Amino acid sequence: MTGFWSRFRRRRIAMIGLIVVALVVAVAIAAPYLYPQSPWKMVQRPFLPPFANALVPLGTDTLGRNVASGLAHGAQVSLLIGIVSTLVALAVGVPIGAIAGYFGGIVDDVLMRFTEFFQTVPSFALAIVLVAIFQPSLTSVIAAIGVVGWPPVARLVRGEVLAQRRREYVEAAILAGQSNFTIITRQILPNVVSPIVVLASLMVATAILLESSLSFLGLGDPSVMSWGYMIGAARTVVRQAWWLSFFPGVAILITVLAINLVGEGLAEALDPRSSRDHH
Amino acid sequence: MSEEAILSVENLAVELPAGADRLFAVEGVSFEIRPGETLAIVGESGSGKSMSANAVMGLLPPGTRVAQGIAKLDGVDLFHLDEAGMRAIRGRRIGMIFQEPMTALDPLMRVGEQIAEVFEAHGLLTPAERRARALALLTEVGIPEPERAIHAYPFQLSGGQRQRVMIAMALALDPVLLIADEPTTALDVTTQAQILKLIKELQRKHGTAVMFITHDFGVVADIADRVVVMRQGKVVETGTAAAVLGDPQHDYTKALIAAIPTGHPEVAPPATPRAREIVLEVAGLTKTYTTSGGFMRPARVVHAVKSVSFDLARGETLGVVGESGSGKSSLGRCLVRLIEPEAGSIKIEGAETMGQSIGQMRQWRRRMQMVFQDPYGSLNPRSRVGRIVAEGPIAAGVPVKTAIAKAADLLAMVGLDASAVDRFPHEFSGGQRQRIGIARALALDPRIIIADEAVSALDVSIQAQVLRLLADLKARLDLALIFITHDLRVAATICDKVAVMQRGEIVEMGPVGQVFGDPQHDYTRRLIAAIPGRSESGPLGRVRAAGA
Amino acid sequence: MQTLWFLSSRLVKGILVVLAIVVLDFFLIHFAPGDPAAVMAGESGATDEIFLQQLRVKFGLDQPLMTQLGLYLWGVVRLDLGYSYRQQMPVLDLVMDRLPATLILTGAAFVFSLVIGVAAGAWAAANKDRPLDRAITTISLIFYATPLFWMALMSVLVFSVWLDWLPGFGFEEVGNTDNVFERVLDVSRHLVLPAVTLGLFFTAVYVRMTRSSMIETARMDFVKTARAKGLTEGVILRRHVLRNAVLPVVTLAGLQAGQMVGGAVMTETVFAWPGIGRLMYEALLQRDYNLLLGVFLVSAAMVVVFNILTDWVYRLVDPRIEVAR
Amino acid sequence: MKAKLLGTLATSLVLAASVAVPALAGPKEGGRANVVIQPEPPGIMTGIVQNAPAQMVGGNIFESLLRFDTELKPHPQLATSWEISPDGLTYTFKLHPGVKWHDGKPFTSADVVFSADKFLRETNPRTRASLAHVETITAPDDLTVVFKLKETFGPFIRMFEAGTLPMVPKHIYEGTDFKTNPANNTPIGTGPFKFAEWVKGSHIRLVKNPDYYEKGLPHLDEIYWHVIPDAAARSVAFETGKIDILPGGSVENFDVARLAKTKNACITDKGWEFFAPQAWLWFNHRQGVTADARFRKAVSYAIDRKFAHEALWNGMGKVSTGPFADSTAFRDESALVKYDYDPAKAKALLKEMGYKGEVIRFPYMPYGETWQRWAEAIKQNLEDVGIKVELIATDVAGWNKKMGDWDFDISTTYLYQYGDPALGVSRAYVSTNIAKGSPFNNVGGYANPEVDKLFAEGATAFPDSARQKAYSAVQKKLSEDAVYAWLIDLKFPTITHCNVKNLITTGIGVNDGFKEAWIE
Repeated sequence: MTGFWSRFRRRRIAMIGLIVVALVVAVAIAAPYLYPQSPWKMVQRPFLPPFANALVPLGTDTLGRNVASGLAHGAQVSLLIGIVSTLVALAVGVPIGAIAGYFGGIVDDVLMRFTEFFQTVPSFALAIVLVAIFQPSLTSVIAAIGVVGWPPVARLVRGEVLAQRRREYVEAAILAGQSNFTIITRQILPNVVSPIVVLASLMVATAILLESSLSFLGLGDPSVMSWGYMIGAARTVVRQAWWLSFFPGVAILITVLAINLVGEGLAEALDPRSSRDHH
Repeated sequence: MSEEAILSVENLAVELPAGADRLFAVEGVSFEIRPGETLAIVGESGSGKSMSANAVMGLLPPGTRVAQGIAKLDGVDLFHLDEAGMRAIRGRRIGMIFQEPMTALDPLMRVGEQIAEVFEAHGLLTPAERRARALALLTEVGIPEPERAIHAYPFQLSGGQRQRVMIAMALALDPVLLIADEPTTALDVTTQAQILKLIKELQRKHGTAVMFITHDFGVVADIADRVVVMRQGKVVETGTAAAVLGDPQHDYTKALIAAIPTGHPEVAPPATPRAREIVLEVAGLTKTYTTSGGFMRPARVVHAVKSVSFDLARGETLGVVGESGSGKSSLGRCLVRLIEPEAGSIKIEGAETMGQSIGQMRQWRRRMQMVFQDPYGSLNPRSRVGRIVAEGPIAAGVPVKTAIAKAADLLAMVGLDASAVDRFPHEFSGGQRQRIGIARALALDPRIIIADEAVSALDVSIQAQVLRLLADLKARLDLALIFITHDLRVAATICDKVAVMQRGEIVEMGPVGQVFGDPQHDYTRRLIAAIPGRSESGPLGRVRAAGA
Repeated sequence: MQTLWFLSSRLVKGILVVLAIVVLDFFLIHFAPGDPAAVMAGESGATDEIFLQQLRVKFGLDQPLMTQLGLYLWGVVRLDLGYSYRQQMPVLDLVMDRLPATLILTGAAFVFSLVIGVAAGAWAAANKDRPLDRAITTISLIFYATPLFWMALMSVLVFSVWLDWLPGFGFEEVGNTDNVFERVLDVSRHLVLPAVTLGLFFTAVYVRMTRSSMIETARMDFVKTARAKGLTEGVILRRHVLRNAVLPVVTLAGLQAGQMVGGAVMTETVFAWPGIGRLMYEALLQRDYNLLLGVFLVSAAMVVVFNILTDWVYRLVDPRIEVAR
Repeated sequence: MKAKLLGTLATSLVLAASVAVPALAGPKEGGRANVVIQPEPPGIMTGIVQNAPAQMVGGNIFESLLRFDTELKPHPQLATSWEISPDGLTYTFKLHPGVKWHDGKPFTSADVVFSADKFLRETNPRTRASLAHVETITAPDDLTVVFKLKETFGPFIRMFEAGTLPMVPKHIYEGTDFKTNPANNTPIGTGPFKFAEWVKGSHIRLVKNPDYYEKGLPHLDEIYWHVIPDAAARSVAFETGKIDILPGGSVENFDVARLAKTKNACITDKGWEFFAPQAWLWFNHRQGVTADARFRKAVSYAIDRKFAHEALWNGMGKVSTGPFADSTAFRDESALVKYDYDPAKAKALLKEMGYKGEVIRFPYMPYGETWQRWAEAIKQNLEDVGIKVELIATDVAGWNKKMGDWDFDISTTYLYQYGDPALGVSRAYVSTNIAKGSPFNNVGGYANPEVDKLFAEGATAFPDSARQKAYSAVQKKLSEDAVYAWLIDLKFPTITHCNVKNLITTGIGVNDGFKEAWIE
């Protein structure tokens, strides 16, 4: 683990990403203390430009709500949805991929057809349908992003498990009389964790993008302030109030960028090629 | 020493990137090669033999660099040439072939074009002439149907054919020096013999000097004029092949030569032959693979194991030999039912195991355990060694603590320190890992051990140690051993009986002396003939004859 | 023969996948709350139960679900995708009307992203760890992380509103000319912003993929062989590394086709591009079941066709596939 | 760009040539109007499709017997004159002679009888409801039609408007399935413009009817209705000059103020008098706290209508004070109990009734940005006085379903009042109009026999003074009960380039505005 950390730390750009992610997390956690009032609260006259009033440093929106407060509270939502939906995708994708890769044959065939099937449907369109059907809410958005997100996980896990499955330690475990479940969970999965972690980190970024797209189309939870919502709501006034779509857009861009940098840093630090340097 | 050396390397040092386990990959290495001569550079893995060759070619891996030394080719120091100068040398003055003929050819390009590229790289000939030369070269290296082969993609050729293409490419411009980096290691023994023969022939015909890098003293004996022995980046001994093999001066060389399997049984048969107590009886075992064609396309059937029958008694060692694809590994996996055979009978201690449920099978598997080939892949990198060894007993219901304590004992038995229990596999060397694998196989107190190429991935000195351990354990624990290997010398060293497999079938089976001494089947004879270093006229043969 | 076999087997597979998708979607969408009859009736601003019932009977909405599904499937087999309640037109006509626009948009975005992506990725790989590589990698990462709709919004603002270089919405200036050449020019001008916006994300994906694939391939043995022949780095890069490295990118590009149709929903909405992406969003909001299913079907079929084409290209580039199958 | 430049050059040459002729003071003939249509209508046969965009386009193709000006006074259209018998039961219309359908067939009284008695009775529920008062429709001769009523029905004359009672050709529809008749896609009317083409997702084109019976009309050669689904894109289109006319509701309210200030932009809120849309907040009277009048009053006090009127509606329209919209007949300001913005009163009322923080479900109307923003603002207003609100996002279908199933506590809505309380107001209040499945009847479930009786009186009383009495009483009762929270009497501004002249001339605005319009 220390080896991993020192390898990760060596990549400056990944460290910058990590620091930015840490900042976003800090803002998300601090949001209720920074802006104890609801971000929906109309606090000033509408369309106040940024840097004009110290109390609303980033200006106000169409209803006179504080943009800075919205950004801070939006960070919470974006991160929450990004992380939870990724967990949902992992919860679906990892078992399917592991079972397909481990058992192979007809089980693999069936599961992979099933996965392909989900991949053939344009995923964004599917997400729209799911959210619309279950009515926009935090739960339905998370579920929809998770549901469209799992096929790549399943494919990755299947591939990795398949590769591990061919290694002799798995045969040794079978000969030792271990059950399939034990072999998958105790022997194989720990060896597949690195690529899953890398993929998961990138999926968090993708999920944040997807959530913002859904909110932009008006398919977000109407009770939670999110960055995508802010841009969607500002779309029609983009010309008289550029800051309303600009700041949340930049917030998404920076967060997603930073998570990607961390993901890449993880990928390199966890790369078997670089971790094999002790022999 | 009358002739002028075409390549002379002096005091070469190659620096490794920071953080590696040593400062220099190669240090203070000097050697020279004269026209028409074959210089073998021998050493175990990590000895720096390939690094030296790559340094000469200017193809060192990224991060490493020549720190010191000169390499004079025709009086020009290669280490001081610029990139363009070096490019003019590569392919034209020095040709090179590599270990893996599969990956060394561009998979997307027809082999004819790949050969023609050599001429193109040096701006020679017209495209039509290049094609003609490529065809001539393919004919010269003995590829069947060269007119067709020229249009083939690498994947359509066999390993041996691919290596021939590589040789054709390397020799296309009649270089003065050919560097061959373990060119036969990935090949079957019969193919290896053919390739070695081809290199020799071409060398004679073109007068090329060959720098031959290998770990196999048998190959050295067959091909080398002079030998450089390397160890951990340094040259330990240099001399003519006859001198080095026949009268090694350095302890390391001596040890290496001593470790070569002699091809004679080392374990004396029990003084008093006792009644054979059959532990395993196999009859008509069959496994075929059908590549599904789908409708409209005929399915392809491969016989991995075809009506194999044999029996095995307590204390006996059965060697299963054959080239890759002969089905010997499939046989081993069928026996422990990692692969489900489709027909036949497997009786362990008289009880039929075929057709039994998975639960029942678990019981039988404890009687028959396996030692695997890959010292890296056969141990879970994320498990501690103690746990790896104890897994079988734990799965069988033994309390974890007890099982781990027993694992420590087993590890001691295979010659490892008790502290090994808490360490991870990557902290061990290849030989040590194989010992861990053996300890694991023993953990369930089996009657039968199947060793599948258990020493193939090991350096020769380590190989000898592991073989000795296996033989020792077998005798001590009164085990039956099935030893699967492609190396006939190894088989001859350790086995009582040997079965020769070809295309899934046992073509010949009998006591080792009988099979190897008086082979009946044509295939067996071919295999034996192809063993490197076997020829009685070679230096090793002479040594062996004298010593044995 | 091989080719014929390949095509027909892939086609059969593809059709099965598409049909399965239709069935799934059918149940998914019918699971949604909302009565299409109420939507239709709602448009008139006032309505009564008699009227609603009339509408339900008219469009078979009073039938059991399985019957509706059966009728629909039977229709699909006869290339009849049903009737859009809301638009009062056969679904197939509506979708086919809109399909060309989407094909033009996604096709342009696809070509743009693949060409630029592979070129830039290869360029970056050739200059690995130099400033140029860093610049390309950084820019592509930024595009990768930018929300598509935001990029669309900002590009309209900058290039259409502020700079007035390009039209910011629509397919063409309607009714301006009958001259084919002028029309093509006009459509192309309208195409630039949406296609580039849609393509940029995928460009970024291909840049990253090409770059890493190139670097990976450069480590392969056959590259060393090529060096041992005395080939120059440029030739090695183009002839050996790039060709091999492009294979996984092609595979990825095929898989991304589905994503691109999804992205088109966003792009078409912002740029008022009259394609099926927009049609789909409208249909969904109006609960126009048949239309929605039709768009789903067609876009899934598009993805399947894309996948088959990719495999086809892959077979052309990689000789190993032909025999291995 | 070049092609456009060349085109412009060519046009300006032509213009230069015509400048020599002295400019006329009257309307300029010819030219094309580029108009936005949003959303793309499902069809433009207004006898079948009644949604707003369909009416906007179809209003130029189909006509009714009368037109109504911005004061809602009737004017001749297909009827040259009309007569109401003193008992208010017989309506006799004289038709315009020499009127031809777009396919050349003559328009006669038989078409009127067919349209009213057969076609619209089947296809248009709103028309069907009004026609329930009709006993017989007869055609004594080719140019005379007589409607005989069963009882007096005050607003009956207002039916003869293009959107409610469009004339459809008998010779095309008789004996066919009206809904699937192929002519629905190539509509045939009597109006000043003829259908030319419809490229789905792109545009609808109408061309001048050269045989139009009103001499000298229309002035324009053609009308292009452009489908531009994105609101921001519609604004850009107007600014770049591609679009001349933005009908009400086609750009987001936030953009209206900005667009109004751009060069050559003219804005009007006229043309909505007939529809008189009113926005209010539904209360579900059936259950929970919303069944309590004190709670409803508290909500009515808590909502800052003035803020919404200014921030969301650019000050267009008027803040509502009661159930009758500003331009609806029989509105009586003096009868109303008024609820001004007063959070303190709201809090006091909540305290009095013992509101314990029950969460109010608010599936707001999903009709675009403004409505969502408004819902957010209302939620904030309510939370400021301590009411807990859960916003529920839906799409149009889901919302219709929720409202139709009465699955809500409060919700925003707006309905047209069609100038007369009997046509557009009573439907949301009378208990006979409580039925599951529709989002447009008495969704709140308010049931009061006294109110039912007063509305019934108001509809059938004769003459108008008798109606006024009943309606004043109703207004008093409804506002006392705070039945719903009336928000704003909406006006949707029409934005045009100022060289578009004479566009809005009647109470239904753009819906039949192109007949007399010209472009300078």
